Parts: sequence; C-alpha cells; structure tokens
Amino acid sequence: MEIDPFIFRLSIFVLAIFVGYYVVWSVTPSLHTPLMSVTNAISSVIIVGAIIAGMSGDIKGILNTSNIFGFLAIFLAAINIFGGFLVTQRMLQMYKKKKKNK
Amino acid sequence: MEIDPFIFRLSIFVLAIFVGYYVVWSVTPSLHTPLMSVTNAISSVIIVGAIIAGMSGDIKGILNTSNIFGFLAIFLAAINIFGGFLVTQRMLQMYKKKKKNK
Amino acid sequence: MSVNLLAIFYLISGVLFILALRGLSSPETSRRGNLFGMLGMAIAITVTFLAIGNFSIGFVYVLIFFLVGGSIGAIIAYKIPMTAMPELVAGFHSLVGLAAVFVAISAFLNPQVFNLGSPGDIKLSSLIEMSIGASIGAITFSGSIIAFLKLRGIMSGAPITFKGQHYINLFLGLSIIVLIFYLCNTQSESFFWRLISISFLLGLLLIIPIGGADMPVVISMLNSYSGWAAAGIGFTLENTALIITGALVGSSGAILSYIMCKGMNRSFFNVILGGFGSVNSLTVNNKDKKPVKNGNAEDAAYLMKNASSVIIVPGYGMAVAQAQHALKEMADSLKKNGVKVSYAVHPVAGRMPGHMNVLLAEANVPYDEVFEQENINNDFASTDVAFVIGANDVTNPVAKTDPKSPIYGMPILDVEKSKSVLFVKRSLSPGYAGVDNELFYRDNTLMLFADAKKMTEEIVKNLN
Amino acid sequence: MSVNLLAIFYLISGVLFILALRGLSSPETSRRGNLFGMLGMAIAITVTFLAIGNFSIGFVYVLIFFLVGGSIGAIIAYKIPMTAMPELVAGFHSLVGLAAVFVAISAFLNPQVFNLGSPGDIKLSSLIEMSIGASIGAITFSGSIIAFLKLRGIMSGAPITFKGQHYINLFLGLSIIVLIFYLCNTQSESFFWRLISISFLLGLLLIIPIGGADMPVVISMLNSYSGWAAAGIGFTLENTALIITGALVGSSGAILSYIMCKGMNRSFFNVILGGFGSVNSLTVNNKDKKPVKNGNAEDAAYLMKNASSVIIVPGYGMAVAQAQHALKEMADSLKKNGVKVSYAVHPVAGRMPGHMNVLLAEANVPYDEVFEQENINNDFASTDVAFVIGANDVTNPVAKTDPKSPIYGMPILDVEKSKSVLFVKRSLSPGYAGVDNELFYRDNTLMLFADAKKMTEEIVKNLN
Amino acid sequence: MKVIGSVKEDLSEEKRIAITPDIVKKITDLQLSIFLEKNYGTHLGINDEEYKNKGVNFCNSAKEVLEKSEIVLRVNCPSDNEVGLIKDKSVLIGQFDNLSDKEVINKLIEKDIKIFSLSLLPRITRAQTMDVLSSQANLAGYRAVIESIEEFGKVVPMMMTAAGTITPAKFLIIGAGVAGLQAIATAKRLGGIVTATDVRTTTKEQVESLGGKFLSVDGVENLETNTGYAKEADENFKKKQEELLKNSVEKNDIIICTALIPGKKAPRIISEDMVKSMKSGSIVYDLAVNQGGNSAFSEADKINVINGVKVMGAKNILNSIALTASSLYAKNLFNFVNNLYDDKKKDILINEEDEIIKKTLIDKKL
Amino acid sequence: MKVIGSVKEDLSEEKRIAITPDIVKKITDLQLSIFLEKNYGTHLGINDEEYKNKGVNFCNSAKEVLEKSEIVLRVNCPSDNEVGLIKDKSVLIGQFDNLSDKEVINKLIEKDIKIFSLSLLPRITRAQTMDVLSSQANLAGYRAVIESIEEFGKVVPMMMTAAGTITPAKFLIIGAGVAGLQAIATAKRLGGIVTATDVRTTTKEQVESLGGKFLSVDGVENLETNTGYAKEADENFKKKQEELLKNSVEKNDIIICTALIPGKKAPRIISEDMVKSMKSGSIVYDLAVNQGGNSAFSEADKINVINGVKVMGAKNILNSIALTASSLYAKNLFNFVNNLYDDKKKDILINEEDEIIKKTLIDKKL
Ligand SMILES: NC(=O)c1ccc[n+]([C@@H]2O[C@H](COP(=O)([O-])OP(=O)(O)OC[C@H]3O[C@@H](n4cnc5c(N)ncnc54)[C@H](OP(=O)(O)O)[C@@H]3O)[C@@H](O)[C@H]2O)c1
Ligand SMILES: NC(=O)c1ccc[n+]([C@@H]2O[C@H](COP(=O)([O-])OP(=O)(O)OC[C@H]3O[C@@H](n4cnc5c(N)ncnc54)[C@H](OP(=O)(O)O)[C@@H]3O)[C@@H](O)[C@H]2O)c1
Ligand SMILES: NC(=O)c1ccc[n+]([C@@H]2O[C@H](COP(=O)([O-])OP(=O)(O)OC[C@H]3O[C@@H](n4cnc5c(N)ncnc54)[C@H](O)[C@@H]3O)[C@@H](O)[C@H]2O)c1
Ligand SMILES: NC(=O)c1ccc[n+]([C@@H]2O[C@H](COP(=O)([O-])OP(=O)(O)OC[C@H]3O[C@@H](n4cnc5c(N)ncnc54)[C@H](O)[C@@H]3O)[C@@H](O)[C@H]2O)c1
Repeated sequence: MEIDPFIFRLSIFVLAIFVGYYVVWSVTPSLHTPLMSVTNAISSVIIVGAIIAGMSGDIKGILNTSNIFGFLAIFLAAINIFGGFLVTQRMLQMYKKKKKNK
Repeated sequence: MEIDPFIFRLSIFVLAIFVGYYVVWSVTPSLHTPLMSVTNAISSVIIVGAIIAGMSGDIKGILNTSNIFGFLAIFLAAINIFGGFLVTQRMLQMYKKKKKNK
Repeated sequence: MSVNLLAIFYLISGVLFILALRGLSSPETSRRGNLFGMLGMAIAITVTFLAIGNFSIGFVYVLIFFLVGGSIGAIIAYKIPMTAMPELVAGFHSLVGLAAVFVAISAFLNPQVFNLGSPGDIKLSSLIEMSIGASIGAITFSGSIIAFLKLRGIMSGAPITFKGQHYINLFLGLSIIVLIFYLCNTQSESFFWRLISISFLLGLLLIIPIGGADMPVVISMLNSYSGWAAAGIGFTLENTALIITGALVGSSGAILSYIMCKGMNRSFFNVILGGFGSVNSLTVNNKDKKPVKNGNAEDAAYLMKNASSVIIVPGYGMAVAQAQHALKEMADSLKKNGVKVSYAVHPVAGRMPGHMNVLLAEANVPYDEVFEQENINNDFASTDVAFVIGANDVTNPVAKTDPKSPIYGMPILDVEKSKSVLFVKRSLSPGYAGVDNELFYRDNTLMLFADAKKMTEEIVKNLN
Repeated sequence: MSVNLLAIFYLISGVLFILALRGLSSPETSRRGNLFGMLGMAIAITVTFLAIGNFSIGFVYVLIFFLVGGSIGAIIAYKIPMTAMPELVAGFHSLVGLAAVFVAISAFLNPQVFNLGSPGDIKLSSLIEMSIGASIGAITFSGSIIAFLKLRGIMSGAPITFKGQHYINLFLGLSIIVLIFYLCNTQSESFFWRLISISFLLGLLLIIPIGGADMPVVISMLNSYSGWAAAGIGFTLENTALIITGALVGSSGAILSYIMCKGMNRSFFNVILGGFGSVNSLTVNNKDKKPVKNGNAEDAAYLMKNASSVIIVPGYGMAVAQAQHALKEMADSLKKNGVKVSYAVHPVAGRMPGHMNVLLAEANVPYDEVFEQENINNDFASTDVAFVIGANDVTNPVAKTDPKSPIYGMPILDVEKSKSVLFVKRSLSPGYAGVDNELFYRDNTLMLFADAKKMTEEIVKNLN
Repeated sequence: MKVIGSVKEDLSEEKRIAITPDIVKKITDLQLSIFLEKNYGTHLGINDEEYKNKGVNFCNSAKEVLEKSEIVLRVNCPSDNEVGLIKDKSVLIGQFDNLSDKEVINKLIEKDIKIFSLSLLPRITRAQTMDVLSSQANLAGYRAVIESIEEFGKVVPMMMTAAGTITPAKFLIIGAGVAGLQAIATAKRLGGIVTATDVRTTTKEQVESLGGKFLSVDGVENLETNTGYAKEADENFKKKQEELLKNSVEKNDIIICTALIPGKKAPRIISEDMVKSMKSGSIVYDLAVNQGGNSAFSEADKINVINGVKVMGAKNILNSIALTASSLYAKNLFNFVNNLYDDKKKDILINEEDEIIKKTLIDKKL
Repeated sequence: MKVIGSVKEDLSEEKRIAITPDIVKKITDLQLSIFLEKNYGTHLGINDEEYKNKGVNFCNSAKEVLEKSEIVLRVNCPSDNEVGLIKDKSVLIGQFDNLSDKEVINKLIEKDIKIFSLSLLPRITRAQTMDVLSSQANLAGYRAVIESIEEFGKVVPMMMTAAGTITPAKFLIIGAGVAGLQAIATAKRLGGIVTATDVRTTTKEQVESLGGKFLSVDGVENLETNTGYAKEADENFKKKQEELLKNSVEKNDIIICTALIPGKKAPRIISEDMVKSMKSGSIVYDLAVNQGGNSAFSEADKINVINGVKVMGAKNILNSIALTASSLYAKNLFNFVNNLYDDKKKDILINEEDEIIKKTLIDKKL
C-alpha cells in the first residue's frame, strides 16, 4: 500500500509551480533582465543530470558516447552557471543606490 | 536505494509553506476577516483524519473510545466546514461591487 | 481506490485550497476563491470515504455526526449578525483545535488503524508528530476560546497582565517538551493526557494577556497554529492533503498576522508573546474609552471606489496639510471609477471667509462641484460616503443638540446621515471650538488618523 | 551519502532557488537573492558529486569540463559590455537547452546509469519524460540562438513572417507528438534523433517571426521552456532538485513573460505564437526607422529615485495635459527621497509669455526652485536626469547646428548634457515649430510615450 | 405688522446699503413690512422696481420712512439731523463706533431708542452669521490687494519670457486677522510671494494654510486675548518687531497693513524710515488708516508718495465693492434681526440671556 | 564709437522708455556709447544717477542728444518737431504704425534715415527675443484684467462665508492671442470662471491649457493665415459668432476684448445690444480700442456707463505698468540692435538676407 514515489514527485512539481508563479508576481520591471538572467542561471541545475551522466560507467567505459554527451552538457551548463550568476551580479551592481552627494 | 517517503512529505511540506507564504502577501486589508475565515474553514481538513478514525475498526468495535473521539472530531470539524465556508460567502456578499445608479 | 489515486486527489484538493487563499486576496476573485475552497474540501472528504470504502454501521455514525455538525454550522453561519464575525471566526477556531486533539487522541488510542503500530508500541516518529499535533491543537482550542470570550465581551477586552506570566508560560512550554520526551520513552497514556491538559492551560495563559484590539492578529495566529497542528497530524497519518493544507494554513496564517501587525503598527512578537507592549495606543487619546473604528487608506479607497456618490467635506485641516491638490486627484480618480463626487463647503470651514474656496480653486476643482451648505445638506442622506478631511466643528451634531455647547445653533453639515463617514485627521483632538465630536465614535464612522495630505495621497495610490 | 540525505540537500537547494527568485523581485534584496542562487547551485553540484562518490578518471574529465566551462562563463560575464545583456542572456539560454538535450541523449543511450532500464528497453514513463525533455531542450536551444542573433543585430530585428507559418509550426508540433509515440513503441534510436532535429527546427521557426521588440518576452518564455525541460529530465532521473527547480523556473518564466507582455500592452498569446500582431506600433511613427528607447513609469521612477539631482523641463504639453499638480507631487516625492529638484523654464516654453510660470505657481511650486534658462543651463551637465515634460522645441539642439532650421538661433535648454533625458510626450511628432527633435533618438534618452498627466501620476505611484 | 425701514445714507461717505433685494423676502417672511427711501439702491444699479416687485414700499423722503419705522436698519450712524426723525422707542440696528459716534448715540438713548451695534458682536460661533466685522474685513482684505496692484507699476506674477524674466512681486501682510488672511489669499492667487506677521502665534499655522510664509517675532509671548483678539504689545516686543520688519520691509514691493487692537488706536508698525527704505514704486496700503494707521505717512483717501513709495489708504474701502459688501452686510443684519425678533409675539424681544443681544445692545449713555 | 541716443517722449501719451538701466551695460559692451536726455527715467523713479553710474552720458536737451546720435531708439514715432532734429542717414528704431505715422515716416525717409519698425517683426522663432508685440501685448492682457477688476464693484473669486456665498465672476475673453491668453491666465488666477473665443482653431487647445473654456463658432473654417495671424471673417462667420456670443455675453461679468487683424481695423464683435444685455455693474475692457475697438461704446481713456455696464479702454494701457513694460521693451530693442550690429565692423549692417532685418526696414515712402 505504499504510495508510488512518482505521485510525490508530481506533488512536489505542482507545488513548485505555484511557488514559481507567486514568487515573481511583484517583481519591478527594472529587474526583469537580472531576474531572467538569474532564472537562466538556475535552470542550469540540469548539470546535476549531466554530472550523473558524465560520471557513469566504470573506468574503462568512461569515454563512451553517453559519457561524452554528459561531459559536453557539463561544459555547457558550467558556462551558464558561472556566466549567469556573475553577470547577474554585475547587473545588480548598477542597482545599488548611488551615494547621494552630501 | 528508494527514498524514504518522509523526505517527499517533508519536501511537500516545505513547498506548501512557501506557497502559503507568498499567496497571501498581497491581500487587501479589507479582506483580512474573510481570508481568516476561509483559512479557518480550510484548516478543518483535519476531518480527513477524523473520518479515518471514526470509520476504523469492524462493526462490533465501532463504539470504542477511539471511534467516539473520531465521531466527535467529525462533528466539530463539520460545524466548522459548513459554518466557515458559508459565513465567508456571506461576508463576501458585502464586497460585491454595488450597482451604480446609472 | 488505489493509494496513488487517493494521493492525487489529495494533491488536487491541496491545489484548490491554494487557489482559495489566492482568490481571497483580492475582492474581485474572492467569491470564486471561496468556491475553490469548498470544492477542495468536498473532494478531500469524498475521496477519504471512498478510500476507506467501509460502508458499515461506522459510516452511518460518521454520516450522522457529519450532517448534524454541518447543519449546526450552516445555521450558525446564517443566523449570526455580521457584526459578530470576528468572534465567530474565533469560536470556529476552537472547534478545529479540539477536533485536532480528538483525532490525535484517537490515533494514540488506536494506532493500528492508521498503521502507526499498536497501543503502547507506537512508531517513535508518529508519536512525536501526534503529540505535537495534539499539543498545538489544544493550545489553539483554549486560546480561541479566550479570544472568543474577549471579542464577545463576556470577558474584558483589556489586556490582563500579571507579574511573572512570561515565566509561567516558559515553564509550561518546557513541561510540554519534557512530557513529549517521557511519552516517547514510556508510551504511557497518562503522559499523553497530561500533555493535553498542560497545552490547554498554556493556550489560556497565552491569550489572556493580549488586549482586545489585537484579537484579529491573535485569531490569525491561532489559525496558523491550527494549520501546523493539522500538518503534524498529516505526517502521522501520512496524509498529503493534511500536510499540504496544514502547511498552507500554517504559513499563510502567520504571514497574515504579521501583515496585520504591520498595518496596525504593532510589533509582531509583542503581540504573539502577549502582553508585552499591548497597551493599545489608540485608546490612550480616547478619554472616555469609547471605541473608534480605525481604518487605513486601503479601506477608504475600497469604500469610496464602490460608492456611487461621495461628498467631500474639507475643513481647516485640509488647509493646514495643503492637501487640496491630492484631494483633487483623489476626486479625479473616483470620477474615473464612475463615482459622483461633490464638495460640501461649510460657511465657516477654515479660518477665514472663503478659505476653502481659495484652496479648491487653486487645485482647479470645478466650481460646479462645489456646493454651499444649504444646497447640499439634504444630499448626505442619499450619499454612500462622506469624506471629511480636516473638518471637525462644522460636522459636529452637538451644535443641534446641546444648548450649552459653544457651537450650539451653528448649522452643521449632516455628514452623519450618509452611509459611511470617513474622518481624516491626525488624532481625536477637537477643532477650533474645542468641543469633542461624538461622530468619531459612531458605528458608521471610520477614522483615518494621519496628516490629511499623506492620507489622501495614500488613498489615491490605493484607488489605482 | 544516503539517498535520503541527498534528497534533503536537493530540497534545500530548491528552497535556496526560491529565495533567489524572491530576492530578485525587489532592488533591495536582489543581490542577496543572487547569492542564494549561487549557494543553491553549489549545494546541488556538490552533493551530486558526493552521492556518486566515484572519484575515478571520470571525475577528472567532469572536473575539467566543468572548470573550463566555468572559466569561459566567468570571462564572458566580465568582458561583455553592459549594453549586450539581453543577447547574452539569450545566448546562455541556448546552452542550457543544449545541455538538456545532451543529458537526455546520454540517458537515452545509457539508461542503466540512471536506473531507467537498458537501451532498447527503457521504462515507458521515463522514455516519455526524457523525450519531452529533449524536445523542449532542443526548441529552447534553437529558439535562443535566433533570439541571440536578432538581438545582436546579426539577423534583422524585424519580424519575419510568411504565409502558412502557423500551419507549418502546427505540423511540426504534431510530428513531435507522433514521433514520441513511435519512439515509445519502438524504442528506436532513429526516432529519437528525428525528434530532436524536428524540435530544433520548430524552435527556429517559432522565434523567427517574432519582432525584435518582443525579444525580452521571448527570452523569458524560452527560459520557462528550459525550466520545463529540466523538470522533465528531473522526472526521468527521479531527481527532486531538477523537478523543483525546473517547475520553479518554468512557471516563473511564464509569469514573467506574461507580466512583460502586459507591461508592453501586447497580447501574450500573440507574442508566444509569434508574428500574429507583432508590428511594433511605435516604430510606425518613426519615419526614418531610427530606434528610440521606450520606457515606462517604473523605469522613470527608478532612474529619478536614484539620481542625486533632477531638472524638470516643462513645456506646452504639460499645460495641455494640465499635469502641473501631478508634477509638483512628483517633485515632492523625489525631494523626500533626497533628490535635488529644480525646474528649468525656457523663455518661450508654452504658448504665451510666462505660460509655465502661471501653471507652476498654480501648483504651488516654490519660486526658488524655478530657474530661467540662463541661470540653469550650465547645470544640466552635472545633472543625473533631465525630465522633459511636454517640451520639445525648446530642447532641440538643431537650433544650434542647422542654420536652415526655422528655430535656428534660439537659445535652447541643454538637456542633452545630463546623464539621462526622459521625454514625456504622446508620440514622436514635432512641436510648434514642426521640426523633428534628434534628441529622441539619443542613447541617453528614454521616451515615455503617454499623456503628460497620466505618465506623471504613474511615476508618482511608482516612486512610493 | 411692524415696520422695518431704511434710508439713503450720505453717498459721499457710504455706498453700502442695509437692505438688499436678496433679503427682502426673508424679512417679509417674518411678517415685517419694509419701507425704503426713494432711489435707495440706484447708485449700485439696483432700481426701486426690483424692490417693489418683492413687496417693498417706497417713500419719497427719509422723513416719511423714519416716521413709519419701528425698526431702522443702517450701515453707519445717523446724522444729527436724522436723529430727530427717528421715532422714539424704536429700534436702531447698524455699525456704530463708541468713540466717534458717542454724541449721536447719547442723543438716541435720550429718545429711548434701542441701539444695537453690530461692531460689538461677540465673536462666538453662533454669531458668525451676523458678524459684520468678519464679512466686511474679509472684503477689505481682498480689495486692498486689488487696489495696491492697480497702483503698482509692475506685474505681480513671475513671468519668464523671451524678453527676460519678470520677478514676482513680494507682499508683506501686517496682521493676519480676517482681512489679513484674505489679503494673503488674494496676493498668493495672483502669484505674489507672500509673507505675513502677527502678534498672535496661532496665526502662523493659518498663514501657512494659505501658502504664505510667517515672520515670527522670536522669543516673545503670544499676544492673544481669550476672546481671540490681539493685546497691545509692550516695548520689548515692539523693538523686536521693528528689528525684524526693518530688514523685511525693504525687500517687499507691496505691504498691506491690517493690524488692529479692539478699542485702541491701531499700532504703528511701519515707521517713516521703513517706508523710506523701500524701493521706488513700492506700495503701502494701510487698511488701519481710520484707526490711526499702521504705517507712517498714511492718510485716508490720499496717495502720499515718499521717495517713489506710494502710501495709501481709504476712508471706506468697501465703497469700491459696495455691491458685494452690501449683500453680505444685509445678510448679517437680517440674521441679527431674525435672532432678535420673536416669531410668536411678532415683536422684538430683548432677551438678556442671549449673549449676542446683551452684548450688542447700547442702552446707557456713553 | 557709434552713438546711440534716446530722448524723452511726450509723457502724456507715453510713459515707457526705450533704454532702461538693465540694458545699458549690454549696449556699451557692443562698443556703443549712449546719450540720453536729462530726466530720462525720473517719471518711473529711475534717476539719472543710476544711468550715469553705468556709463551713460546725459545732455540737457533732446536736441543735443539727437545731434550726436547715429542710432536713435524710441518707443513711439517722433513728433514733427523732432524729425528735424534727427541726423540725416541715422538709424531710427521703434514701434511705428504704417497708418497713423505715415507722414512722419515719409519725412524721415526723405532725410535718408533708416527706419526699423518692430511692429513689422516677423513672428519667427529667432525673432522672439525682439518681439515687442508679444512682450507688450502680454502685459496689456494682464493689465486689462487688473483694471477691470479694480473697476468691478464685486469680488472675483468664489467665497462661501457665514454671510452667504459670493459667486465667482465670469470672464469672457475675446481673442486668444498673446494678450488674450495672459488675460485668461490672470482671470483664472484670481478665481474667475473664464471662457474665451477666437477665430483660430488652434487657440482652443491653448485656452484649455490655461484652464479656460473655449467657445467655438461651430462649422466654420479655421481663420488662421500661414503667418499665425487671424484673417478677416466673412459675413457667415460673423453671423454665427454673433449668435453664439449673444447668449454668452449676457451671462458674463467682465469681458476683455483683444481681437485684432493685422493691418486692418479691429473686428467689431460686441454689439450695442450685447452691451445692453449685460447685467448692471458688468465691465467691458476693450484692448482693441485704438484699432477701432471690438466693442460698441468703447472709447480710449473713457469709461462709458451704459445701463450700468462700464465700457472702457485705454489709449495706452502700458503706461500704467510702464516700469515692467519698459524693461521688456528695452530688452527687445537691445536684442534687435544686437542682431543689426556687426561686431567686427562696429557698425550697423543691413543684411538683406536676414528676414528680420529685411522685414522691419522701412526704406520706401509709404
Ligand atoms: N471660516 C472662518 O471665517 C472662521 C474664522 C475663525 C474661526 N472659525 C472657526 O473654525 C472652525 C472651522 O471648522 P473646521 O471644521 O474647518 O475646522 P476645525 O473644527 O478647527 O477642525 C479642523 C481639524 O483639522 C484637523 N487637522 C489639523 N491639521 C491637520 C492635518 N495636517 N491633517 C489632518 N487633519 C488636520 C484637526 O484635528 P487633528 O488635530 O486631530 O488633526 C482639527 O480637528 C469653526 O469652529 C469656525 O467657527 C472659522
Ligand atoms: N511662449 C510663447 O510666448 C510662445 C508663443 C507662441 C509660440 N511659441 C512656440 O512654442 C514652442 C514652445 O516650446 P515647447 O517645448 O514648450 O512646446 P512644443 O515644442 O510645442 O512641444 C510641445 C510638445 O508637447 C507634447 N504634448 C502635447 N500635448 C501633450 C500631452 N497632453 N501630454 C504629453 N505631451 C504633450 C507634444 O508632443 P506629442 O504630440 O508627441 O505629445 C509637443 O511635441 C516654441 O517653438 C515657441 O517658439 C511660444
Ligand atoms: N469665532 C469666530 O467664529 C470668529 C469669526 C471671525 C473672526 N474670528 C477671530 O477673531 C480674531 C480677530 O480677527 P480680526 O480680523 O477681527 O482682528 P483685528 O481686525 O482686530 O486685527 C487684525 C489682526 O492684527 C493683528 N495685530 C494686532 N496688533 C498687531 C501688531 N502689533 N503686529 C502685528 N499684528 C497685530 C491681530 O492679531 C489680528 O490678527 C481672529 O482670531 C479671528 O480668527 C473668530
Ligand atoms: N513664433 C513665435 O514665437 C510667436 C511669438 C508670439 C506670438 N506668436 C503667434 O502669433 C499669433 C498672433 O498673436 P497676436 O496676439 O499677436 O495676435 P493679434 O494681436 O493679431 O490678435 C489677437 C487675437 O485675436 C484673434 N481674432 C482676430 N479676429 C477675431 C474675431 N473676429 N473673433 C475672435 N478672435 C479674433 C486672433 O486670432 C488672435 O488670436 C499667435 O498665433 C501667436 O501664437 C508666435
């Protein structure tokens, strides 16, 4: 009588959708670009899958196609992770309230 | 290597907290009372547990203490469900935009 | 019904509850939100029945209790006067709390029904969860009862504080933890009962010191507690619906009480801890302890937006605050919303003849919206909202009733005849003539305490 | 590391991502939000490594690719000029899409690694999930490439539409579904590759017809797609982090694009379906097709709030719109924010001598904030924002440069010397003298197309 | 039916009238009949026809009117000549001055005429509708600004034009009572920069509520009596005030003086030196000129030019807006009569309990 | 060093002056020396000292000044007498009227004097700083309102007081050119209800931009020339306009007339009947009186009272704000001289390419 874990995942999926939905409702337009940028960076969490793919198999088979695709995915995702977060950081630097003269 | 369902439930719990958190942030003060009232009504979903408790056991044992507590809980929760939703409905009636004279 | 399908239905009802809460956050969607809530509840109840599928004698009892309870609830909902809403919600709350306690008791006495082990040998995690659930339920129950009594007026609304209350509460809280610990160790029923009793007591003591004005926050907080209780029991029963809903109600209730505290300029923690800073700052000015209704810009905006006509009554305070431009803007916004707006200028409003006219003209208020007292006084009775901004003496009905009053005999603007009266001023202090204005304490009056310009600007914001 | 612990860590990183998005919704918390995002990502990556725990040669490769990729990313992030932000985001996007495709391919080729069965005998549900993931990933990839090219200017920003495009897209969409169906039935690799290719194609075709002005919406939408792709793969890999994050990104991206559409007054569906109503209404008036930067009240409010000084330049349009009261209010708000506000009145602004003075006096603008041209013209160079409201000719630099222009020789207000210039007017049409104003097309100019009063009121709202 | 009457006053001194067509119906509704002298309002463009249509009776001479009238309404004190014509024991209502009208009042009292002087009206809320001081001072404040501007050789509002910028005129209002406040409002409306000063501290907020700046004499007490009027200032105050004003006066273009102290000579606030310190072309309008004047060089109905500064004041500024002034004055009078008149007894009822009646009645020789 | 000179004009007709102390420095910076007649500005409170301090030379008589001057600045046309004194071939700048000044102009041309009349200035953007028509009309519009109000026996703004409500005065402005617009602004400021009418349709938006209401003559074309002036209206239009105004005029308290058509007699807009239909106490101020008048009964420098309506107009309204008017006029003149004067050659340069110079120059007999 155990519940299928898929159901749990589904519940989690649905709830996360709601969170995503509500969490950005009140964003100010001037932050649209940084928000997109950070969302983009976050979406490269796909790297988790890529790492699993890349590290799979044993030492001998490490260079089979599936691994290579994994490596490439890691490469791409890594660009994105670093690039995404850092560029967001740069953008947000602009939003720092300028010091007022006096 | 199956994940413990508790972990899933915990994830669900955490996400639901976020949903609850964000969902009411923008409520207008004039709706505070109805919102409280509907939240109250919803919280009587505890009746689910009460029903399980009340219906448990076989025909003979139906009136043991545990069942009786279940019945009482059903009774209380039912008051709340009907009372809560209906009273909210009544309150919200007041918030209907009045017809403009012309 | 398979457990998976059941879980999916519970998920659906959880989603419906989310939609319900969301709907309730704006007037336009609020009724639909409530319907979502009902639907979610109906689904949760139905599938629970279906899942058990045991339509024996137990079902009959369940049904009877359910229907009797439901009818009572429905009757209460229809009979109760609208003015008793807050206490009604508090009363209902106590029921949820008690129901949670009962479910927990039931699970404790009969754990095998819920797959939690057997009496005296309940799974540790379940035991913890259920005792937390029971304890919070009990606190909710007794706390709500107190809130109910205070709001109903059966118990004094004044905050009741006594020395050392915080220590006692602390002690009780610690006892609860210790009891849970022992309960887990011994599985002894007596600890369970003691746990519940102490929790009841703690609920009482927590709420008693809180003043009547803070009750709405308290109710919302208890709401939140009852959510956590439900979630706790949800974990025990491994029931997703309870977990989702519990967490939802728990967190939204907490946020709501936080928002309300902010709105009232009160510290959240002081309110929750009870009695700390619970002197209601507004009652201080009010020598006779007469209650005033105290609103904010959003309430005012809401009332006026939905009115079909609004009469603005400007007075000296508008001039002092130089609120005329903001006022004109407010009127423009209202007119855009289809509200009829007029200005009622009392002959001696302000401090010089024609004072209001100068300022209204400066703000470009069209002359044909400005009426002298004689021409508009009869319109108040058919007006939804009188917006009195910085005027006081010129609305004071004592001028008609009390020959001893220094303003006796002055013809006044009959603002009190309109459906609602909004007073924008900074305090309850009197105007030029130094006479208290009893309108402030009327049922159809909402005081908006602020500088006239600031408040009007706030209202404009909320109108858009 | 136990799967449970792993799952908890994934949950934590999911929560951190939620906090990241939340943080990004307001300027004050945005930097903290970004840090949360980084932390979440670090946790997700670290625990994944730890969970696999296979620190063999594979790890080395992984690390190399990771570090090389990371360095490239970091370099790009630091080197790229700020003006290239939108296309950068689009470019990054394509990478995520491609990565998702690669992971899906990897899982398809080597399912046993992920516990999905063996090649040719992959679990049905997993197969569906992974093909959806791969397909969406491919669409994201090729779509983002187009968006990148359009924004970069390599491809024309104009919407490229052709007859029957919607039918082709529909056909491609259906093909994808059919292919997935066959793939599930046959488990044949060739279907999988075809699926991916067609998805690539669809991505191209979907984005090509969309105009450059709508690109931000497209990027956000592609963002959303990449989220759904990640979630799909998350289901395949039974990975909570991917599911939570994917759903989060998917739904927030969708909402964000919706919000942006609303902000631009564009229909969400038209944008998403591409090419439907994609004629950019603003470029129509602009005969020479010179691009103008087109902002909204929020942008204006943001710019001015963070300025240390603002010079307001009123003109005839302010008078026509009777925006003087709103303008005064805006100035008051700015002053409250510590911004220095002055008014620069050109000698012939408006249509009669002293036109602006009448109106500013009516709105009670203090005389000592109102400057004549000679006394303030030098201040523009040291001013952050020039807020030009309904003025046009009096700011037109052609008066200095083109002896043939009818306004040649008129001394003008040097608004263009300030850091940013905001122009509030309803269109690009010229003023009294009928001369086009080249300032509209300058880099440091932001046009605010609206009635002067409405726009100013909007800005006031956003300042508070 | 009691008869209420009013006669023409000396047009060279007073253009206002006590009964306007507006209030005729209100009076006749009280069951009083009205008699007026021929051509009563013609100088204001109000024909006798207009009155007659509303039910007023006309007599050919003042004598005839006064012979019939049991209640006489006036603006100013009757002349010696008229005193004789007024019936014994009748009621006379108007605005009288305890000082200058003393003799006439005494004569009237000898004839046992009940004199009510609206100048004595208590400033209580209920009396506001009869408050001629307020209603007339208000108009005077408005008019003083208009006449000053008319005399002023420059433009008041700021204008930034192609031919250069015109700076706004600066106004200084001395005394922020009813007249002063209206002067502030009017000058502000026209775009002037307005500063005002007063000895009562509550006026600061009032001045600011009209958008004016307040010039406070620092470190001195509030010179307000409990009836809301000003007290005479002591030497210390006067010195401080002079110091303060010295700097301020020379910067201003137009000064409107309204400062009064009830029952006393008006305080002298603008000294000769101050006037001389002003720019050529400036204006000083002294509304207090009849009470002794707030300013040096001020003389009623004259414009004295001192170093190019015009110092002026009118004996009766209200004559120049006599239409509006009469309409308000007549309404005040009516409200007073209405309060005095007993509806049931159809007669004047002198209720000594009534503060308004008690305070305005002059029944002893002065 | 060229000499620029200006003499006193007939004070009974003209109080404005052509050179104010403000522009002295600007002129001398051009390397021109200035000669003025004794007591040049004393009537405006400007002492000769003030000029002398800035480097102006004074002569005892007009003759002396004109003997020295190569450039003569004036407000109005010289008298016959003065024409003889002006040097041959000198430059004369002022505001001349092609009709009334015809003879004098012809005499001047005989003396080969270069006459520049600022009345002929083209209304182009670059000429705005020299535009005396605008700068003076603007002040006239302001002043017409002030003088009307001064003459008006009532109060302009609305006042709701304890003694009753004073309704706001209603203004009708005929012609919404420069003077009309300023009149609208001034009347609005004072709290009047303002309506305006014009034959040019663009003025509707302009009137509304000042908070006034516009009265459009329906269904007729826009009578605007391509230079921005009004054309003469045809009979059809005139009839429609009369119809429209007939109803409107009688509701208004104060009418300010500013309608002009360049080079033509001013249109007659307010008929005798219209004036008679107005309420007693109303005012008609005719700014066009010197061009023939927009209103019946209007005569320069007279107040004609018709049925209690005061119809008035001034020969030179600017005399009453001569200080401000001179300051703007002088700046306009200076800007004109500056444009005419070649900095390098240190001489007047009549550049026929320059539209401003070409259009203002009168070099043929009229
Ligand atoms: N019109 C005349 O000619 C004249 C002349 C002299 C006296 N009066 C007398 O003045 C009174 C006029 O009546 P009224 O109703 O206009 O005024 P009022 O009775 O004096 O009341 C004005 C109210 O405005 C409030 N206020 C002051 N500043 C404010 C601000 N910045 N923001 C918001 N509220 C502010 C004050 O309450 P808070 O302090 O609580 O904010 C006060 O109660 C009458 O009694 C009249 O007899 C009139
Ligand atoms: N001051 C005088 O005495 C005088 C007299 C006659 C002529 N002029 C001439 O008038 C001009 C004055 O320059 P200026 O810069 O003040 O005005 P302008 O050059 O005429 O420009 C006014 C601008 O305001 C915009 N506008 C109109 N209504 C608007 C509304 N409701 N909301 C927002 N914008 C609105 C118009 O653009 P959109 O249509 O795109 O909105 C227009 O481009 C000069 O050329 C001057 O020579 C002056
Ligand atoms: N109760 C009512 O309803 C009511 C009605 C009208 C007026 N009032 C009050 O009556 C009071 C008197 O008003 P008023 O206009 O008749 O006063 P007023 O005419 O007697 O004096 C005019 C002003 O001059 C000021 N003043 C006197 N000496 C001065 C000096 N040395 N320097 C500067 N200023 C000096 C006074 O303070 C006063 O404000 C005010 O407080 C007014 O608000 C009350
Ligand atoms: N280019 C510039 O910078 C500049 C400078 C100043 C003025 N102007 C323009 O010059 C134009 C003329 O202004 P002005 O004040 O010298 O005009 P004006 O003095 O010649 O005429 C005054 C007004 O009377 C109106 N009018 C004429 N006949 C009328 C009739 N029958 N009924 C009603 N109204 C009638 C005219 O249309 C005009 O508006 C205006 O368009 C003004 O905006 C332009």
